[in-house]
Amino acid sequence: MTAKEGCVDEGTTGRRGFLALLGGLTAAWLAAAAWPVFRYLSPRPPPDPFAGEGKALVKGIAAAEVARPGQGANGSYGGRGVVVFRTPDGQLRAFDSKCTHAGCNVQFQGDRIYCNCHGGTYDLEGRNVAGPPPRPLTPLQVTAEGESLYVSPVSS
Amino acid sequence: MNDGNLHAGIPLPPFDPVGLPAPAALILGLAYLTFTLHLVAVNFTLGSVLLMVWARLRPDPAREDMARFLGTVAPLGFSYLVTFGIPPLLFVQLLYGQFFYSSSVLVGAFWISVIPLLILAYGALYAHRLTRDGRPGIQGPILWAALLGMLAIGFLYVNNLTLAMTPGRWIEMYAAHPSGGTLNLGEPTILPRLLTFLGLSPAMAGVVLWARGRRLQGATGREAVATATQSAGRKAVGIGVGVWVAGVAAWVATLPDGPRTLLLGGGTWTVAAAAAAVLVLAALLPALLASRGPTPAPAVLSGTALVLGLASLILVRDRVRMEYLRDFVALPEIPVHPQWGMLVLFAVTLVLGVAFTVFWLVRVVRRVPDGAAPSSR
Amino acid sequence: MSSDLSPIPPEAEPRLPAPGSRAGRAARWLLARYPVWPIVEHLAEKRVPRHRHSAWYAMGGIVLFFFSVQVVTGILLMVYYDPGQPWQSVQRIVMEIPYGALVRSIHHWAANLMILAIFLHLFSTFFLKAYRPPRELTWVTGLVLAGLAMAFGFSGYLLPWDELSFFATRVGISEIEKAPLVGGFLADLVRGGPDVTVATINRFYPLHVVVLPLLILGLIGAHLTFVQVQGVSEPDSFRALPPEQRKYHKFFGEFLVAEIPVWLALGVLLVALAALAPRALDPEANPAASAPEGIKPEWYFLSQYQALKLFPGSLELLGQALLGLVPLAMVAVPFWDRSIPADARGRLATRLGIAGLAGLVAMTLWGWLS
Amino acid sequence: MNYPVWDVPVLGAGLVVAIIAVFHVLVSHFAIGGGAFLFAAEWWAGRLVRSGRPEDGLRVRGFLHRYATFFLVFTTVFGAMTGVGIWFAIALASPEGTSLLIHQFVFAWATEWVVFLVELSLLYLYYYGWKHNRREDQVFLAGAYFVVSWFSLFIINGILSFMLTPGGWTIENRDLAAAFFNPSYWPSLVLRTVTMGLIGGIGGILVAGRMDPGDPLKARVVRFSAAFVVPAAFLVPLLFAWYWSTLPEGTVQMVQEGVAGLGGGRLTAITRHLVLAGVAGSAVMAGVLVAVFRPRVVTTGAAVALLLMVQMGLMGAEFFREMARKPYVLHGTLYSNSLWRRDVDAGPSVLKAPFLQRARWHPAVEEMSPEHGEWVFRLQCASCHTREGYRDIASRTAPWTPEFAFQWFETMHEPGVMPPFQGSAEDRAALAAWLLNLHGRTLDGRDVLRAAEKAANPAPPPAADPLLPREAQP
Repeated sequence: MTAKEGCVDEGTTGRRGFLALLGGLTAAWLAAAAWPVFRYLSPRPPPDPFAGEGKALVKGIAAAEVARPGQGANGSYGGRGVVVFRTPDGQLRAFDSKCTHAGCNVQFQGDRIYCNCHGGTYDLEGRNVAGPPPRPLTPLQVTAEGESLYVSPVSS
Repeated sequence: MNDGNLHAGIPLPPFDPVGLPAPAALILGLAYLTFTLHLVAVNFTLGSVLLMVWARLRPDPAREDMARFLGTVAPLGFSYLVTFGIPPLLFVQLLYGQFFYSSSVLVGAFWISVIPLLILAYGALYAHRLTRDGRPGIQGPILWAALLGMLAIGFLYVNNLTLAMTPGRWIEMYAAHPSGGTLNLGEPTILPRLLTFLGLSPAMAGVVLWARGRRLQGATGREAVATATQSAGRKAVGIGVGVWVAGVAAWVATLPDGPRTLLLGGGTWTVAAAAAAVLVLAALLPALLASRGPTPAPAVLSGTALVLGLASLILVRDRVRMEYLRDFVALPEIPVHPQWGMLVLFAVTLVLGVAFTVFWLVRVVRRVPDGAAPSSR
Repeated sequence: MSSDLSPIPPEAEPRLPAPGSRAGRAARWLLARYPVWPIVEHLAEKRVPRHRHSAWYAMGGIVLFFFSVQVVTGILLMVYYDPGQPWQSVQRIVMEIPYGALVRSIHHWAANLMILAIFLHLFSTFFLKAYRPPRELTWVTGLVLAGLAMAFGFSGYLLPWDELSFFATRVGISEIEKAPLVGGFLADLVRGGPDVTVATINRFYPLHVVVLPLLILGLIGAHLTFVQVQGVSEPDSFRALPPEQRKYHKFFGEFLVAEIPVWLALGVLLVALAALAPRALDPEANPAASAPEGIKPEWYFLSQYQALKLFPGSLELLGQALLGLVPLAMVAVPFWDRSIPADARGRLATRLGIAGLAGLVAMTLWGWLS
Repeated sequence: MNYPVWDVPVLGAGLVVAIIAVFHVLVSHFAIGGGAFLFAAEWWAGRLVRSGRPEDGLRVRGFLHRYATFFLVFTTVFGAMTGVGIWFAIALASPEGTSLLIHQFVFAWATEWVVFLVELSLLYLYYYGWKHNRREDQVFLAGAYFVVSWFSLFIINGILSFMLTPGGWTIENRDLAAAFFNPSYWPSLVLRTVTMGLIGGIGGILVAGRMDPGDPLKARVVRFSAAFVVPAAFLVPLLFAWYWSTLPEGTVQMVQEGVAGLGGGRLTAITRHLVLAGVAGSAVMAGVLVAVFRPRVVTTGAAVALLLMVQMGLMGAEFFREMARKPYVLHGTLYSNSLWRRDVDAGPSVLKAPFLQRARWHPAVEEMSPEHGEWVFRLQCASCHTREGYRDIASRTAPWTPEFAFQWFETMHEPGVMPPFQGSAEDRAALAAWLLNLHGRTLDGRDVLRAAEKAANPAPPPAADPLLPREAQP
């Protein structure tokens, strides 16, 4: 186009530069136009399980199942896993059962809380004492009301 | 006075809460001046189209030259007639909005069709100009489209503005046609009134042709065209004046008693009306008496008489409108909140703008050789 | 060391980018592994004749554009659509998901415009007589593609599970039911039972998002390959011209590039339509409720719907049979009207085509107004 | 309230205005941006001549004359006429609002008229003087035309932006300066100015589309025209952010809620039009890029497609600006249905007075008859809603019950997109009856009143929340 063109011309470099400029601007605009698609695809934040009266019902565990020391069970609250157990000295405890290592659900094993996936081990305080877990478990405030258990965030 | 409730059964809206930005008389004056210019442009453009139609009937070199000239200036005339139509419409809405807006809605469906008609007529004039060398075949239909379009617009204007002056008809019309699909056909003054506005159009275009013919006498080798152009122009002046006088007479005859006695009662306004007639008739004298000659002077004389005559008739018409509306509004009683600053700004812009334009007009026209139609190439 | 890399054909060398440049190296790397130069050359040769009717050549591309819009928006809708609770999930899309209403409306409008574009493509091909040998199969695959597009429309229409879609589907399937002998069985097969229920959705959904897409992609491939191999057909008027007066666009690089702005404009048009006339979601389908007033099939089924009304009662079967003949006749055309330039048959075909088009438009309008 | 309502079937008066305006916006912006283009191209041609390429200069001027012819006819015939058309249409759609604007701004308009007169004359002197004028005169005339025509924007922009953001103006103080240089005046002025440049350039590409692919000048012209798009591409986002910051928070909220939810597709119209403007903008960019990349294949079809993208983008932007005013025609002062805000502030004494006595534009009707309801609809709703067309009332009221409708009119203004209902319980009952009769019922106002009394608790059942148009209705 440049050579055979009988007209004056700032030369190819000028045109290349112009093309690059336009190309960049176009790319920016198209990116902006894709924003609705991004918003459409980006997921909504999950609901807060403690929304409302600040506590969540524990599903899958009846108070009776953790009545005696040494008893423990896995259940769920607001769609997340929880492990509830009664310590040898009779305290009722609850932790979010998601292992801090790879997200398996941990299990209460009398003297410890154990993760079957990679052998992550926590003591009954939820501290990570052996194996890969980098952090302690997330503790939860658990209260029994009649036959049903409720958990709420630990106020710290 | 501007409270609609005064008139039982007539839903006249109150005057706008903002009030007037300048004394009514001043606004009336501006409206009057610009409307006169508007009508001159209307008559010139419509006349040009009429004369082009006439020139097509039995084409000969002279008529083709006239048609070519008129065909070049008609689109310009049209765009100025629209442009000069804006301020009077603006000012009439300022003063008589209560009446104008109401009547416009009542005939809304037709009123809005003025816009497509404008585009049709204006577009047709350009199409006519741009196709004249390429496709002469379609020139006739295009011209007729322009002519009918312009006449329809004139009819719709008169229709709406007479309805604006007769609020008594409103409520029935609206109840029957809330979509505005109706016209104010019960009004006897419409056609005569249309003639008072448009009757002079052959004359207005005629004087221009006539002047051009006299200029052409200078150009060598075009004497035949020059002669034909002059006589055509002079005839057109005669015809226009005749139609107009008839129209005005019919208009006065069809007016309701109030306004009619105002015009025939022998007072100031009888004089004004008579003056209008006399001036327009005076335009005939140069057309009848003038001898051949290269100076456009007689045509200019005749044209001036026509414009002044038309101007005085518009003055009369303004007074007649007040007479129509005397029970509903008294302009002097409308609250005024003057915007002097804006008024000055407007005036200054007007003076500077016109001066600037005229300066360049002269500068450009000086380069155009005699007798050549202004052209784009 | 020996290698199985194939040499770059000499005739290719001058046409490739400079050996030094990145593009040049990439091109040679590929050509050494995939010796497709003859194909590349063939495609580069491909050209589109320039004449009064050239604009119609763009229709195919336009259909393809709308189809790709359908693929993208369709995938987006699948992200949130749930055949288990169809109406609720669509309501969630238009009510809760950001820009969900927009995506759904675009899917709706692109579907309709695609079918419209297919009609234009079909009739322009017909009247330019592009179906004549050697292009019979291009024509036939085109017809099947048109049928598939309609099937897309019919299956997708049910998925929102609102009043309109429910009754429209019920009526539509009942047409199948009227077919002799196998009708009832087929209808049950399609519905997954004696009536339209959520079970029907569980059949239409995979049909709409898996089966039909697979079929249509394959056929589009064939259709386009045929066109690429045989090149664009030239109307008789163009062939009649002396060679020096026959002007051409290059297909790639010229014709296609010039079409991009048109696609862009159509894309904007889709958003504009979605902005001005979003697709409404009617109340959830209630099999017990009375059908809403003025219910009608989508416009592209209206003509058949109206035509069948002409055959009341026992005649209905006849009507169906006649309607069934139409596609068969269309398939038959290229095997019957073969001569270039057009002969008596060709002219007759054109007249029949005009009659058919007029009938289609008339029936559709009639159905739309009645 | 004081004027008759122009009751346009199917379209509605508002859409009539929009149809004319959307087209006018394109042409009027072109009328100014094209001026800049003419000036720049004249200068370009002159530079070619001076730099010893007179033949190139002549060819550029050849193109320029094609551009000027298209420009002249397009802008004077369609631009000027549709401009008058908007004026006609708004006077029919909202006489009260038009009257107020004219009484407040008449001299601004008169001044703009002078500007327009000069602009027009300069264009004619430029075009009709083509053959005889000296080139430097042509350059000057083109430049002068551009400057003068830009001032017409300078003026009308004051009135346009005033309607959305009246700033310190009130119906009592009539403060012209505050009204004219209102909060959104400057951003929208600059925004429109850069948009004009863009449109002028697109016009250049359009005219170049008619040039023969073989003509070497074509590529140059296309690139020259495309350069006009760049400033807009850079500035429009920034300027819009500035403009956005000046909008009433009610508007901002409307747009945010419109992203999803509220109305699930109908009340989100304002947001959808904003998206439309953005998508169209990027499509235009892409189209121009293609044109610059392969200038020789820019056909008329491709160029027209480009122009249509611009048209639809402008449509989105202008619809956005218009809807941003909801429910007002003049923000904070006059509602879209010509109800004065001060009458609302005056309280029930005015607002709940029998409606047909305040609105005098109706024949005598029997109290609470369906006709009564229809006239309430016509005089109160028809300025925005049609029966079965654009923004139709039929589909929106499909799931309504008498007691619900009766109740809903009390609260319809609360979401802030509709004016409050004017009139007594009888008026509400009559309107409700007429609306339900659209769906095959045969009620009159008394039936509705009875139903309303029977419904002990008239709270709207969630089953039919009016804020959710029928998309959302279970």
